[in-house]
Amino acid sequence: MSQHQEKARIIRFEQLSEDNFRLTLQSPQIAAQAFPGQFVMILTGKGNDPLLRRPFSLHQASTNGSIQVYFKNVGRGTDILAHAKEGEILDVFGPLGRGYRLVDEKPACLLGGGLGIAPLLFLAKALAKRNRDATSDLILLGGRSKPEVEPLVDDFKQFGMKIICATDDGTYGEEGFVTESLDSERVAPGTHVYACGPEAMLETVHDICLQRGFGCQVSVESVMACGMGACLGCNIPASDGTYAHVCIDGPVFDSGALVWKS
Amino acid sequence: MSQHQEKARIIRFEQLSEDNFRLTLQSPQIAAQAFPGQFVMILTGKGNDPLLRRPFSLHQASTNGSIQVYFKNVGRGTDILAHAKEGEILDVFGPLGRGYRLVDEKPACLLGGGLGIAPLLFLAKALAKRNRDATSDLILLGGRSKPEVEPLVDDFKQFGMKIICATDDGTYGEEGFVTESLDSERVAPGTHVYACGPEAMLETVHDICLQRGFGCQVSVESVMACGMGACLGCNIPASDGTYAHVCIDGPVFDSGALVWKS
Amino acid sequence: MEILKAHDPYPDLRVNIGSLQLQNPVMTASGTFGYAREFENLVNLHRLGGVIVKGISLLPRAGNPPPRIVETSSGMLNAIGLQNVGVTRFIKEKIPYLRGLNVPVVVNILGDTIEEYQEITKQLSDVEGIAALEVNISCPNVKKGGVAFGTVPHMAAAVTEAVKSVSSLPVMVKLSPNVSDIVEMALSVERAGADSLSLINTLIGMAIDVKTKKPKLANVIGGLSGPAIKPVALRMVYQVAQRVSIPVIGIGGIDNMEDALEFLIAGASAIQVGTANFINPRISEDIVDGIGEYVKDQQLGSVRELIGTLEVD
Amino acid sequence: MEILKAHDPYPDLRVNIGSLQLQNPVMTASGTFGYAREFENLVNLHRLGGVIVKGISLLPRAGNPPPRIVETSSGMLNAIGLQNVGVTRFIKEKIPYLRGLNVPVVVNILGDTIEEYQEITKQLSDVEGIAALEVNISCPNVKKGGVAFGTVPHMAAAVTEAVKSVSSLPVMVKLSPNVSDIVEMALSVERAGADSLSLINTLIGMAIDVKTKKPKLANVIGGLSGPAIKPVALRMVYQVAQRVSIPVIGIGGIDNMEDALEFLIAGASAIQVGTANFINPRISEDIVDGIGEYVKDQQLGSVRELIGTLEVD
Ligand SMILES: Cc1cc2nc3c(=O)[nH]c(=O)nc-3n(C[C@H](O)[C@H](O)[C@H](O)COP(=O)(O)OP(=O)(O)OC[C@H]3O[C@@H](n4cnc5c(N)ncnc54)[C@H](O)[C@@H]3O)c2cc1C
Ligand SMILES: Cc1cc2nc3c(=O)[nH]c(=O)nc-3n(C[C@H](O)[C@H](O)[C@H](O)COP(=O)(O)OP(=O)(O)OC[C@H]3O[C@@H](n4cnc5c(N)ncnc54)[C@H](O)[C@@H]3O)c2cc1C
Ligand SMILES: Cc1cc2nc3c(=O)[nH]c(=O)nc-3n(C[C@H](O)[C@H](O)[C@H](O)COP(=O)(O)O)c2cc1C
Ligand SMILES: Cc1cc2nc3c(=O)[nH]c(=O)nc-3n(C[C@H](O)[C@H](O)[C@H](O)COP(=O)(O)O)c2cc1C
Ligand code: FES
Ligand code: FES
Repeated sequence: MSQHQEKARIIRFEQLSEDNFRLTLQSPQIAAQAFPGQFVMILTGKGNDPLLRRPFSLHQASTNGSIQVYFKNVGRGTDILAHAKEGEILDVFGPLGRGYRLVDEKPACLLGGGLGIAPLLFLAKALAKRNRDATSDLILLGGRSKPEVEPLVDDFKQFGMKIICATDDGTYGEEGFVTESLDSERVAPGTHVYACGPEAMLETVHDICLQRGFGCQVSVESVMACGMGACLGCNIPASDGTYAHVCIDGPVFDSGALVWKS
Repeated sequence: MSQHQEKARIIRFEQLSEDNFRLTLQSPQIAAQAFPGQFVMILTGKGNDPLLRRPFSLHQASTNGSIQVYFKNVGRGTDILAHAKEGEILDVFGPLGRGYRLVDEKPACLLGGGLGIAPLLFLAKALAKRNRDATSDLILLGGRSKPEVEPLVDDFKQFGMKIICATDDGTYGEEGFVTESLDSERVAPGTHVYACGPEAMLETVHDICLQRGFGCQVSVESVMACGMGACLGCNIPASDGTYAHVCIDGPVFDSGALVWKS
Repeated sequence: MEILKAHDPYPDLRVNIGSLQLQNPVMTASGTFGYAREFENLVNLHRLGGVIVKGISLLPRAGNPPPRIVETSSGMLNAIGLQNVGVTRFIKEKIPYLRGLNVPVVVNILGDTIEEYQEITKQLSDVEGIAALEVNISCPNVKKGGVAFGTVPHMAAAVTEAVKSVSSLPVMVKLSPNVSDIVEMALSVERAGADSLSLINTLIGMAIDVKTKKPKLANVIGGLSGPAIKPVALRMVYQVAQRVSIPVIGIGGIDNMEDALEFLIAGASAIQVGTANFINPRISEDIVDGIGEYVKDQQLGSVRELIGTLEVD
Repeated sequence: MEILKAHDPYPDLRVNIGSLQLQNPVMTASGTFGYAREFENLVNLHRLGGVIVKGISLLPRAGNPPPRIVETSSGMLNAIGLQNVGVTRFIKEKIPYLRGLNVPVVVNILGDTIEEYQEITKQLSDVEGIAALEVNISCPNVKKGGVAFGTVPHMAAAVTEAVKSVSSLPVMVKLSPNVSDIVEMALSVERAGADSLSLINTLIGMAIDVKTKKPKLANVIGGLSGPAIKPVALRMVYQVAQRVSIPVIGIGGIDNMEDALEFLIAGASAIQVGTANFINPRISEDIVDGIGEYVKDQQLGSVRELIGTLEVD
């Protein structure tokens, strides 16, 4: 597995909701190596503000040489990206980290909360390509409100898996947390869960999976300087008492390998 | 004389040549107070890069509440301005400094080199409004090459003064330095010179004026942090042995008040 | 109107620097706000917590030749060379205007010898309209071969004692960050009788023009200020505030309301805004407003409840 | 191919750090380039002047809890806590790869006691593939109550002597900028036998999350690096280079070719690129190219003609 640093042209700019955006980048070398759950480091600005690159999950990587990132405008770096224009060039490197391990023999449940939906599209595509029994597969998409979920649903439909959506305020799909579905008979016994989302959600997912005997992989975040194992800045406590580093040991971990707060 | 800090909307963006730009800003409070030769401090970026404001001469200030700056893309700050869009808001304060003193009783020679042309348009307008004998007035505009001079000439024509242009490479107007005209019989005896341009040019202007007995005011530059006399960073040696400060004692000085290198 | 607003019981932004009472914790740093008048058109000066004027010496100083300033990444270097009108002209020309402001005026003083510090203090002590002195000890001690007063604890203490002994004005000693042990400096100055400490002054830095191979400052070296130095300033304020019992005033790279809050949480009783005044002349007033909103939002009884509240596990 | 290119007679970028010969003056700073292998896909490692690996201690260290890094204005704070695999595993797991690089590998070492420094030096001294040691003295001396070796001249000298006495490898001592007098530190270490000096390590800083009122680093304080600190680094390199006779290596905020040239002009014989590796992994190689172009453009006989050429009026 090798990484590449590319000057990637923005070939499509989409504003999916007030704060959420999607960029499609021409980045053939990264696209060719990418695996679901991996991420890229993007230089958002021209000067020193902000100084560091920003990590983004690969939302898509296409055989035509393009990659996508789906992001929310939360601060200086993402604000610059939210004002980018088609045709502009971004300095990107990747793919980085360990992505999702595909467990072909188990029913899959892809569970994303908020921006955690980002890596799941790429994952769904990869799973759909495998020669496996997909009848019990399930996609659970959650968010605070309609704009966090609705704009992405169509893209997931192409894979023919069952999709259940939920929003905290009930403005789209079911009302409530998406994790409630995970804790119901909708999810087949023996399912393997692939989750991404806020830490509190992942902790709930981990607990439910533990209870129900589901295998569970989670994609987690941490602040990052280098994204490639050089700065050692992205550590998180691992259940074996050592530290894992999100950028090289993750961002996807077996949920049992991590220490959960409560 | 009072200063104002305004959120000024860019109402017109003009690219006059490859590197030279002109912004028209809706800035009624500054426009109402402005005088030719004064300048404004513009915040070019959103974040900390670059950190400090950039000083720009008032190229125009209109009774309709707009001001203009004419600038060259030479670095980070001006590069950001060169990529600004109509409708965007710039944080500007001014008007700052001492402008040109209008010497009504003498023939006027406005002499600008390169970006030094910037303040002269506003000055020409102010002179044209005075009730004075303008028959011997003269405008001398110089630059390295055509794109530095030609795009501005039309604007100067409205005042009916005689205009002579020169470029170092002869691509527009006469070939040679614009200061050569100053040293010729084209300039009426007893003329008062109002100059702005690179330091070396201003020194030549000063020398010629001294020789020919012309009064001479020059607008000079210096690095600036505050633009309003607070940081004391913009000093230049004055001929009385003290330091003058470009932002409050200038940027326009009687050329005899300054120390010239050679 | 504005003065009434400042005395509004809520939000209560008042802080005390020993005997010095401020209507809010936002002051302007020496050398970055001139003699306040420069800003009168752009800032409602009456809203400020206090104004610290440009450093004053016994005799007028012409300062360094140009160039005196250069921009750096998120910062700037200055080598003004302490240009100022001298204490006599300061009293005659600047004090009358400053006296008219409804905010405490703190006079920043400097000298090359202890005697100079003492003499200038004497001349300022009976002048009406001065709320306190801020002693800039980052100057080289000419008698001791140019080692800065601010880097040797006993020298800093000596200046502090000398100033205190000839004046009853509150004395704020301004610490230099260019030291191995800021706490040692602070303790030494506290023991010598300082009423409060302000920190940090600028870090010493340099820049080179690679085209000419000359320093970008005529003085070769200069003082680094601005957002670049904020982490160093905050660390020093935190370390000092934990160890001294006199009030600490935080300075260094404060650019917005959140920066100011960081310093208060770290233990500063007040803050000074420096370089940011150049970038946004209105910034001090904006920070006063911002802190007011914050105190309201957080339903604090007063801004004083914030001071030194850092939670360390 | 690339190696041939590096040995091209022109432009001549070779520099000497005492007995250590570098094909060009661009090294990568400790802790910012891992063990080099992390960058092999993105950088042609053979083009570098040298690689300094992450600091190694006698025993493995787990480092600090998260969060360990926080971005600041034009800089970053880190409190990695010197996480490393320890010298034994380093020799076993990392050296074989590093040995395969055609560039000098410098091992950055650290300890809590002089004995630790000495022991690790011994273990590294006979290992093939190590070109030099860089001694990080910014660590707290546990025997002396946690005062950093790097802030007290005689303690820095003691570490230097101890390391030198047990090894014939060239020893580069890396100075901390958190001192009152960097020249005094440099002279002390030079007298103690250091073969070269590298500076600066990080400035100590801090940041606070105003929402939680907690420090942004679990360790509370951390080391500030990046463009923000460049002016301080350059000033210290200039001051030190003027006073010592051993080679000086410049570090601190180097972000591009011009920054590197500034340090060379100030008197550094070589430079190290740190934080910038995170922002642009290819930056060191780009700087090598840039300096090459510059040497050609300026028609210099070699890059060595640049070193210490600052013109001060
Ligand atoms: C492996 C990985 C993959 C990621 N994938 C995505 C993705 O696909 N889409 C997406 O929108 N975001 C993703 N993130 C988060 C994204 O990196 C941050 O939102 C981004 O760095 C914020 O930068 P900023 O400059 O806009 O915000 P800043 O101005 O730096 O900070 C603004 C706010 O965002 C918070 N923040 C900053 N960095 C992070 C971070 N790394 N994680 C969480 N919060 C942060 C800050 O605490 C602050 O409150 C990912 C993060 C990691 C580590
Ligand atoms: C009173 C005054 C009025 C001015 N009026 C105009 C004007 O009307 N139009 C215009 O185009 N420019 C004008 N300038 C110059 C203008 O301020 C600079 O071009 C600008 O600050 C450069 O900013 P930057 O970030 O683009 O360049 P930087 O990235 O800061 O620097 C790029 C290059 O420009 C040089 N430079 C930086 N600042 C200045 C400066 N103040 N003067 C000269 N060179 C500088 C630097 O040395 C460097 O070589 C004026 C300057 C002053 C002091
Ligand atoms: C241009 C300039 C002039 C200064 N002059 C003085 C001075 O005369 N006396 C003093 O004690 N500090 C002086 N300072 C230091 C500031 O008061 C302040 O301590 C420092 O700039 C750090 O704060 P900042 O980062 O907010 O600017 C000066 C700073 C600047 C930028
Ligand atoms: C994440 C990180 C880890 C570091 N680890 C070490 C280290 O182990 N040993 C050391 O001597 N310096 C270490 N440093 C300091 C750098 O080598 C360098 O001296 C400093 O960052 C200044 O250079 P820069 O501004 O180019 O980053 C580290 C710096 C960073 C940012
Ligand atoms: S982000 Fe640098 S090691 Fe993970
Ligand atoms: S620019 Fe600050 S005093 Fe002139």
